[in-house]
Amino acid sequence: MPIASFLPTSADYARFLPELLLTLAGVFIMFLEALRPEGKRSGAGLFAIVALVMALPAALLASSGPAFQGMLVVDGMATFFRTLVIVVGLLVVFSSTDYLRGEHQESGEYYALILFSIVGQCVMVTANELVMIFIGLEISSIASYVLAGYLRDDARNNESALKYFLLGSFATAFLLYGIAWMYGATGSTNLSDIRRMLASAAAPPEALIGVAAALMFVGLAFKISAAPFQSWAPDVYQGAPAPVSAFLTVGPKAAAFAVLLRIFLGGLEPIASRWAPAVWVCALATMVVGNFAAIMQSNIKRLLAYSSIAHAGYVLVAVAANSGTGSAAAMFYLAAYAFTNIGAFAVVTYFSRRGERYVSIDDFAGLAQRQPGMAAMLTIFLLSLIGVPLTGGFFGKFYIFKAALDARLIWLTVLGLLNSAVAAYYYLRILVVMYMREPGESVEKLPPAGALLRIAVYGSAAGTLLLGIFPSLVLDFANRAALR
Amino acid sequence: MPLGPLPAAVPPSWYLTLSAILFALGVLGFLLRRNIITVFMSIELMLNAVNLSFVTFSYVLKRADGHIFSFFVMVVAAAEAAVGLAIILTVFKNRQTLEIDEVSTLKN
Amino acid sequence: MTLLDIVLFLPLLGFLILLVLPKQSSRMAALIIALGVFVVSLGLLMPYSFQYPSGHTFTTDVPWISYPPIRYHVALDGLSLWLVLLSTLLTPIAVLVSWNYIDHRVKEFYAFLLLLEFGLVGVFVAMDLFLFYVFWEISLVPMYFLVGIWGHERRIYAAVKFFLYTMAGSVLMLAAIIFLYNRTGTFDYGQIQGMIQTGSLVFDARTELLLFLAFFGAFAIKVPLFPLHTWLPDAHVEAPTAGSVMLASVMLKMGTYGLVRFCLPLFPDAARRSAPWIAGLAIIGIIYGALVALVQPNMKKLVAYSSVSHLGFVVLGIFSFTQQGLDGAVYQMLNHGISTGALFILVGYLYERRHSLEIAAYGGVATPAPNLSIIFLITTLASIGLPALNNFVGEYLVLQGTASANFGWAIFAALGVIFSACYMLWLYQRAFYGRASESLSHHMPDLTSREWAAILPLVILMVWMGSFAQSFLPSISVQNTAILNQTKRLRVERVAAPAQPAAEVARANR
Amino acid sequence: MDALLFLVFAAIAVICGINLVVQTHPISSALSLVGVMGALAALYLLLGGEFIAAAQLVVYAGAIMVLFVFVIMLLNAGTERKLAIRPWGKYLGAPLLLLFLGMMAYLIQRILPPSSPVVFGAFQGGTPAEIGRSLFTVYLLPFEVTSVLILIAILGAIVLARKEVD
Amino acid sequence: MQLWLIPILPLLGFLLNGLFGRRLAKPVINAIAVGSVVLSFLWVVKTLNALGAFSGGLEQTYKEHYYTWIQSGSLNIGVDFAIDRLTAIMLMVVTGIGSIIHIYSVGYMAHEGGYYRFFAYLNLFMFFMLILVLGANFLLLFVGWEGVGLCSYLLIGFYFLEKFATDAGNKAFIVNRIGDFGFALAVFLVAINFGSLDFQTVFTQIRNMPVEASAGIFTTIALLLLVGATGKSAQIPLYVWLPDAMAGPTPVSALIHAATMVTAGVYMVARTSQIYLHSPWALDIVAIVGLTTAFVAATIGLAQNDIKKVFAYSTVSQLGYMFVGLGVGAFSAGIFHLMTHAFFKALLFLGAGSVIHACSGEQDMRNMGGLRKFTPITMITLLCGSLAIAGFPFLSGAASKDLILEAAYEHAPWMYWVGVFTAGMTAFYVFRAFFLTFFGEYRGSTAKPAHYDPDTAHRDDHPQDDPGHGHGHDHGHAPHESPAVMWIPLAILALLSLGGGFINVPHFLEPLFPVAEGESARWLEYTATAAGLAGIALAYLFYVVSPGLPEALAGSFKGLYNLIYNKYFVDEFYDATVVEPVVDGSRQLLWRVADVELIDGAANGIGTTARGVGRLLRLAQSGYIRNYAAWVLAGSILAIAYIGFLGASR
Repeated sequence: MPIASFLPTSADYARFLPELLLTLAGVFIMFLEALRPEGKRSGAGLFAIVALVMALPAALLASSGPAFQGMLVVDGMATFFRTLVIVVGLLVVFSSTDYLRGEHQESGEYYALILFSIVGQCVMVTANELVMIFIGLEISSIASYVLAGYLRDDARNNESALKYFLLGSFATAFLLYGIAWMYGATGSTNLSDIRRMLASAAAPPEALIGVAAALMFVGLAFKISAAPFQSWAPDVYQGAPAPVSAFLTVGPKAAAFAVLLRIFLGGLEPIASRWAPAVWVCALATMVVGNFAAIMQSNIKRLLAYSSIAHAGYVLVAVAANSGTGSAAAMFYLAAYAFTNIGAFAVVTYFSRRGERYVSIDDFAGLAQRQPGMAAMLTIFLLSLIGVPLTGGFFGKFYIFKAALDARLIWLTVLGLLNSAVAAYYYLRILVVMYMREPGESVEKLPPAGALLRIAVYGSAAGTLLLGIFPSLVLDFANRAALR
Repeated sequence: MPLGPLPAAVPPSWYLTLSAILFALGVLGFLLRRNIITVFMSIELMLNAVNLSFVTFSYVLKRADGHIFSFFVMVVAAAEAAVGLAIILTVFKNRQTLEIDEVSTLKN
Repeated sequence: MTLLDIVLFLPLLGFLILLVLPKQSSRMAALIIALGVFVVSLGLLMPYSFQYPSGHTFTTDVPWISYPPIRYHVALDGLSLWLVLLSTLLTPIAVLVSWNYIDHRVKEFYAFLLLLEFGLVGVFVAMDLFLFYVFWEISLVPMYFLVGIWGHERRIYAAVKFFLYTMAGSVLMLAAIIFLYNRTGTFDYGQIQGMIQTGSLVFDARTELLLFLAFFGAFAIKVPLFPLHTWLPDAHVEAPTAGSVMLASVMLKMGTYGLVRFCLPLFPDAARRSAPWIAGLAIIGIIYGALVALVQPNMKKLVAYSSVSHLGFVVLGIFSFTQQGLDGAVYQMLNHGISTGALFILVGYLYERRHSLEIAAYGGVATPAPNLSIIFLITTLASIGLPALNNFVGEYLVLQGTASANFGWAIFAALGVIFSACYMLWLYQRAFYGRASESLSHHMPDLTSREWAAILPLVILMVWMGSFAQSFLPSISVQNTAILNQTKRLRVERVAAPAQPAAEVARANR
Repeated sequence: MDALLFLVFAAIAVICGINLVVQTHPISSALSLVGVMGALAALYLLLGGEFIAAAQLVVYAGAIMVLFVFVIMLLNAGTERKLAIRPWGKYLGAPLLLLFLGMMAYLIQRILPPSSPVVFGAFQGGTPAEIGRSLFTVYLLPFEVTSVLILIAILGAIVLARKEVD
Repeated sequence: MQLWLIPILPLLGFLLNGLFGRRLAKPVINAIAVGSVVLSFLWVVKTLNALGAFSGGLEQTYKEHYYTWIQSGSLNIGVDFAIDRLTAIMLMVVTGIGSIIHIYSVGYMAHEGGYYRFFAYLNLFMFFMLILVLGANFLLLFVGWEGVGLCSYLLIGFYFLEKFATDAGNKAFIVNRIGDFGFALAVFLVAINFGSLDFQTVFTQIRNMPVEASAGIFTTIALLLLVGATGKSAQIPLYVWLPDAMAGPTPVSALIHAATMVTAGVYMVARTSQIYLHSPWALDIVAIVGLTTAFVAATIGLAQNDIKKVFAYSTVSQLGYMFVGLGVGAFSAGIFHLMTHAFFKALLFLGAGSVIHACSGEQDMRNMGGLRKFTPITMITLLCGSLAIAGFPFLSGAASKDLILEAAYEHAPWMYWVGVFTAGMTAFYVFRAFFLTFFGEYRGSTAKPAHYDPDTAHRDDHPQDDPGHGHGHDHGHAPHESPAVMWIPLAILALLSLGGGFINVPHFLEPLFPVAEGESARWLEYTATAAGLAGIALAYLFYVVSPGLPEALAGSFKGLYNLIYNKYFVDEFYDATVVEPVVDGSRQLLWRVADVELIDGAANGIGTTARGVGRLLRLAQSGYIRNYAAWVLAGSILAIAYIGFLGASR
C-alpha cells in the first residue's frame, strides 16, 4: 500500500479539530505562563475559556465519519460526549478561578492541564481503536493525577493525588492486560474489526474473549468508580481541590462511560449474554454502596463523592440494559448529572473558602438566611440529585429506568428506585441544615460570590432546569446518537 | 507444565504463562511492599508483563501491532514515572515518609 | 389556553412574583393572588352549573416531550372539579390563618404556599400519567419546607419522615407508570384506559396485581391507610397551622383521588380481587384511628388520628364498588377537607392564644371566647357526622354503599361513628367546658375579624353541603357511574375480546 | 536451544521478580526490576522483536529505572519500617493471586488454541524498519498524540516539583 | 299547605336568638322564642283543620315535596314532609306542650345567665322535633332524631361550668349514638331491600308481603330499629342517660326528657308498625323490653330522694308502658299513653320545677316538706298530675294505661299482672314524692346553698352584664309561690291531665291502627285502679301517718334497699365493662404499643438498619491504598470468573 494513501486529509484534521484547538491553546497558555512577568496574573483562565468556546462549535459541527485510518470515528455519540466534556471544562474553569485566587495558586498550568485532560477525554470518546482509547485515557488520567494534587503543599491534595495515581495505574495495568488478551484473541485492536470478528464464524472461544472483556471491564469500572472498584473515589474527591473534584466526578467519568459503551455495547455486543449479568450485579452493588455509605457522611465533599458513586450505579443500570435506549439514557443522565454535580461542587467551592475550612455539612446551617440565592441554587442541585421532577436528574433516572424496564430488568429497576428513595434521605439532610437551622459563624462572615463563580453556579442551575423542563433538547440528540 | 525430555522450542503459551506470573508478582508486590516507590515499581513490573503478552501475541499472529502497542505502553510508563515520582516527592515533602500505610488520613 | 390552564399556572406565577417582591408586601400580595386564583377558579363551575357532562372539559393536550411521547394533557371532570376548587378555596384561607402566626421568613412561606397550590391543582387535573407523577412530586417539596422550616420542635424529623414515606411509595408508582408505557406506548391516561376497556391491553393476573399494588402503595401512604399512617400524626403536630390545613384538607385527597382515578379504572380486576383486604384495612383504620384519637393528650394528634379514621371511610366507600359508596367517598373527601381543615384552623387559633397544643392546657374556653367555642362546636358536630351537616351525607352514602356491598363491613364501619362522637365531644368538653383559669381567661380573646373571615366560609359550607348536597353530588355521581362501568367488565370477557395492536387502539381512542 | 534460552531468561525474570517483591530496601527492588527488564529484553529478541528489545533496554532499563534510582537516592529512602498498621489487604492478596494465576493458567493451557512453538527468527515483523513504517502510517495519530502525553508529564512534573513561587 | 312553615318558624327563632341574642333585650328574646313556637302551634292547628283532621278527615297521608336532598344511583332521598293522623297527634303534642313550656321557661329562667342561649337551643329543639315527626322518609326522620339528640346534649350541658352537667350531656349523646348505630343499620337494610327510604313506598311494598314465620329480614330491621328506640326512649339497656339528663334546667327535663323527645322512639316504632307487624317475634321483644324497663325503673323510683330523679325514673317506667302497648300490638294505646303522659309528666316536672324554684334550687325532697302552706297552686296542680299518673279513675293516665294493660292481658296475662304491680309502685313513689314535698314540716335550712352556684352559672358567657339573682340568690328567703307566668301553664297542663283521657285517640288512629273488636272484661280495669289506689294509700301511710316506717323497712331489707337505691349499680357495671376497657385498651395497647412501638417502630427500624449498613460500608473504606488494591484484585477475579468462565454455564 503506497505511503501517500496514509497522508491525513483535510477531512481527518477537521474531525480532529477540537482536540487540535485545545492542545494548541494549552501549549500557548504554557508559553504565556513562561513569559508572564513576576507577580502579574496572565489571562490564562480567560484564554482557556475562549479556547473552549471555540472548540464547542468545532465539536458540534464535526462531520461524522472515520479519521486517521479508523483510529477515530466521529459519530453522534462522539459529538455528544465531546460537546459534553467541553461544556464541563467551561463550567469548571469558571468555578475554578476564584478558588485559585483564594489559594494564591492562580497559574496558567492549571488551565493547561484542564485543557489537556479534556483533549484526552475527547480522544477517548472519539477513539475507535484500543490504542487510541488507551492513550486518551492516559492523557486524561495523568492530567487528573496532577490536578488532584495541584495544591502541592496541602497534605490532603498529596494524598488524594497519590491514591489516585497508584490505584489508577494499577487498574490501567489490568485494562492493558485485557487489551493484550483481546488483541491476542481477535488479532486486532480495532473495535469494528473486533465486532466483525466476534460476530463471524471464526470467532475465538468465548471464554477467551470473556476473560479479556473482564480485565478491560475492571480497568474501566475503576475509572467510573463502580463497586467494588469504587474505594478510591471518596478519598480522592474529598482530598482534591473542590473545583477539581467537580471536574473529576464528571469529565473523566463521562469519557470512561463513553468508552465503556463503545467497547461493550459496540465491540463486545456479540457476547452481551456474558457481560450483561455482570454489569447487572455491578450496577446494583454500586448503587447500594454509594447510597448507604453516603448516609453516614458529615463532610459534604465526601458525601457528594459517595453520591457520585451511586449515580455511576444508575448509569450502569442503563449499560446493563444493553440497548439503544439504554445508551441514550446513559448519555442523557451523564449530561444532567454533569450540570448538577458541577453546580453543587461550585457552591461548595464558594462556601468552603480558603483551605476548604467549611466542608462539614453542619457548617451550612442557616445558609438560606444569609445567601438565599446560593441556597436556592444548591437546593435545585440537590433536588436534581434526589430526582425530583422538573430537574434533569429526574428525567435522567426516568429514562434510565425506562430503558431498564424495556430490557425487562424489572428487579434492577425496583431496587434502583428504592435506592433513589434512600438517597433522598442524605440529600435532605443538607436541605435541612441549610433551611431549618439557625446560622452559625461559618455563615455569618460569608462574602458574596465572585462573578465567574456565579456564572458557573447559575449556568449549571439553568442547565439542570432546562434538562428537566425541556429534556427533548438533549434527549432527541442522544437518541439519534445512540449506538444501534 | 509437562516435564520430561525438553523440546527444541517452547510453545507461546509458556511465554504467556511467564507473563501471567510476572503480572501476579507485580500485584503481589503492590500488596506486600510498604515503600511507595517499591509499590510503584511493582506497577512497572505489571506493565512489563503485559508487554510480554503483547509481543508474544504478535509473534503468534505474525503481526507487528503488538510491538507498537507495547512501545506505546513504554512511552506511557515513562510519562507515568515522571508524574508519579513527582507526586511521591510532594508527598514526601509534606509527610517526610514513604510508608504507604501512613498516607491514609482520608478515610471512612 | 383554557381557563383551567390559567387556574393551574397563576399560582406558579404568583410564586415567582413573590420571589421578586420585597418582604413586607409579600403577605398582602399572597392574599391577593390566592383570592384571585380562587375567583378565577369559580369560572370552572360554568359547564357544571346546569347540566352534568360526563366527559372532560377545559381540555388542553399539547406535546411536551417528543420521545417518549409525554404530553401536557390537563382536563377537568366531575371528580377533579371539586378537588380543584377545594385547593383554590383553602389556599387563601391558609394565607389568612398564617397572617400573624408566621413571623419569620414570611416571603418564603407564602411563596411555598403558592407553589404547593400549583402542585395540588396540577395533580388533580393531569390526564397524562407522567404529568400526574410530576405534579405529585412537585407538591411534595413545598410541603416539606412548610413543615420543616415553620413547624414546631420536632419539625425536622416530621418533615423528613413525611418526605421519605411519600417518596418510598411514589418511586414504585413511577416504575409501574413506566411499565404501563412500555406495554402501551403512551402515557395518556385516556388512551391506556381505553385499551384496557376494549380489551386490547390485558395483563395476566399477577402482573395486574403488582401494577395495582405499585399504584395503591403510593396512594395508600398518602391517604394514609392503616398501617402506613404513622407519618401523619407527626407531620400534623409539627406543621404550622396553614401546613396542617393544606395537608389534611387537600394533600391527603391526592391519595384517595388517585385510588378513584387510577387504581379502579386501570386495574379493575386486581382492584376487585383485593377489595376485601383493603376494606379490611380501611375498617381497622376507622376504628383504630378513632380509638387512638380518643386517648391523645395533644389536640393536633387527636385530629390527625381522626383523619385516619375519616379517610378510612373514604377508602371503604371506594372499594365497595357501589354507586353510593363511591359518591359518598368522593363527597367525603370534600367534607373532610372542609371540616378537618376548619378543625386545624381552630386549633391553630387556640395555639396562637395559649401556645400549647396540650388539651390539658385548656378548659373553660367557652367562657372568655364564646364565638370561638360555638364555631368549634359546629365544626365538631360536622366532623362527627351530625345530620344536616356535611359529613353526614358522605358517611351515610359510604355506609349505605358498603352495606349493600357487604353488610358485615358496614356494621364495623358504623362503630366508627360512635367512637368519633366519643373523642370529639370529650375533647370539646375538656377544652371548652368547665371553669376557665385566670391566666386562660386573660389570654383568650374572642375571634378577630380576620379569623372570622378565614373560618366563616368553611362553616357556611358545612351547613350548605349538609343540607343541599344536590348542588354538588350530580356531577360527581355522573363521573362515578362512568368509573364504575369501567370497573364492571370482568377479565374473562376482556380475554375473549379480540386483542388488537395497541397503536391501533390508540388511534381509535384519539 | 530456543527452549533452553527461554527457560534461562524466564528463570532470571521470575527470580528477579520474586526478589523485587521480597526485598524491603527499594534499591534492591529497583535493581531486581532492572534484572527482570533485561531478561524480558532477551525474550523479546527470541520472539523477533528487535526494535522492542532495544527500546526495552533504552527506555525502561535505561531512562525510567535511572529515574527511579535517582529519586530513591534523592529521598535516601531506607528499608521499610515496621508499622502498627496491618491492612488486611495483603493477607487477602496471596490466596486471591493464586486464584488469579489458576484461572489464567487454565485459560492459557486449556482454552487458548495451540500454535507452533516459538523459534528464533521465525517472525521478521519486529525489525525497526517494519515498526517505523507502521508507526508513521497506520499509527500516525497515536504516535503524534503521545507527544501531548509527554507534554503533560513534563508539565505535571514542573507543577508538582518546582520550588515555591512565593 | 306550607307544612315547611311549621318547623321553619322555630328555626327562625333559633337563628335570631342564636346570632343576635346576646345583643337583644330579654323581652325581645322572649317574644322571638315563645312567639315562634306559638305561631307554629297555631299553624299546626290551622293546617290540621284545613286537612280536616278535627272533622274525621285526613284518612290518607298528605305529603309535600320540597327538594331532592341526596340522589345517588337508584337511591333518591327527598326533603318531604307528610302528615297523617299519627303525625297530627305528635304535632299537636309537640307544639302544644312546647308552647306551654316555653311560656313557663320565661318565668323559670328569668334570672339565669345564658338566657338567649337557652331559648335558642329550645327553639332549635322544636325545629328538629318537628322535622322528626314530619319527615316522610327514614333519613329525614333520622335527621330529626339526631338533631333532638344534639339539643338535649346542649341543654343538659347548659350549666357547662359544672363537670357533672357536661358529663351527663356527653353520656346522653353517646348512649344515643349507640342507639342511632342500630337505627342507621336498619336504614341501610331498608334501602337495600326496598330500594327506597320513603315511608309510603316502603310500607306499601311491605303490606303485600307475607308475615315472617321465623326471624328474617323484617325481624332484623325491626330489632335494629328497636335498638335505636331504646336509646332515644331510654329503655333497657340504654336508659342510663335519662336520669343523669336531669342536670339540665327543669323546663328542659319537662319538654325534652319527659313530654316529647324521649317519646320519639315510641313514635318511630308506631311509624314503622308495618315492619313490626310482619315480625311477631320482634313485637314480643318490644313488649318484653318495655315491660322490664317499666318494672325496673319503677323499683328504682321507689328509693330516689332527688325529686327530679324520681320523675325521671317514672318517665322511663311510663315509656316502658308505651312500649308494652306497642309490643302487644295496641299501637294506638301506646300513642294514647304517649299523649297523656306528655300532659301529666310535663305537669309533674314543671311542678317540680316550681317547687325547686320555691326552695331556692333545692332538689332533695328530704330537705323539703310542708310546702302546701307556701305554694298552694303548685300543690294542687301537682296533685292532679300525680293522680293522673297513679291511674286514678277517669283521669288521663288511667284511660290510656288501662287500654295498654287490657291489650297486654289479651296478649299474655302475666304481662298484665306485672304491669298492674308496676302501676301500684308508680302510684306509691309519685305520692311519696308528693307527700314528702308538701306535707310534714319544712325541713329545708333557710339558707341552703344551691347544688350549683348560679353566681357563676349565669356568668357563663357575658361577664359584663350585671348578675341577675338566680335561684341560689334568694338565700334566706322563705319558700315562695311561683309567678303567674309559671303557674298558669301548670294550670293548663293540670286540666289536660285531668281531662286528656276523654280524647279518643284510639278511635282517631283507627285508619292507621285498627282496634281489636270486642269489649274486654271490666275487672281488668278495676284491678289496675285498685293497684293505683293501694299505692297511694301505702305512700300516705309511710310518709304522712308514720314517717318512721320507711327507714325501718329500709333497715330490714338492707340489701334490696341498697340495690335499688344505687340503681342496681348499672352505671358502675357499664363503666367497668365497657368504658374503662375501651379507654385503657386504646391508650395502653393500641396507642403506646401498637402504634408507637410496633408500626412506627418498624418504620424507624428501617431507617436504623440503613444507617447501620452505612456504618459498615464506611468501615470498608479503610483509607489504606493496599486494601483498595485488594478490593480491585478481588473484583477483577470475580469479573474474570463470572464473565470468563461461569458465564459459559448460563
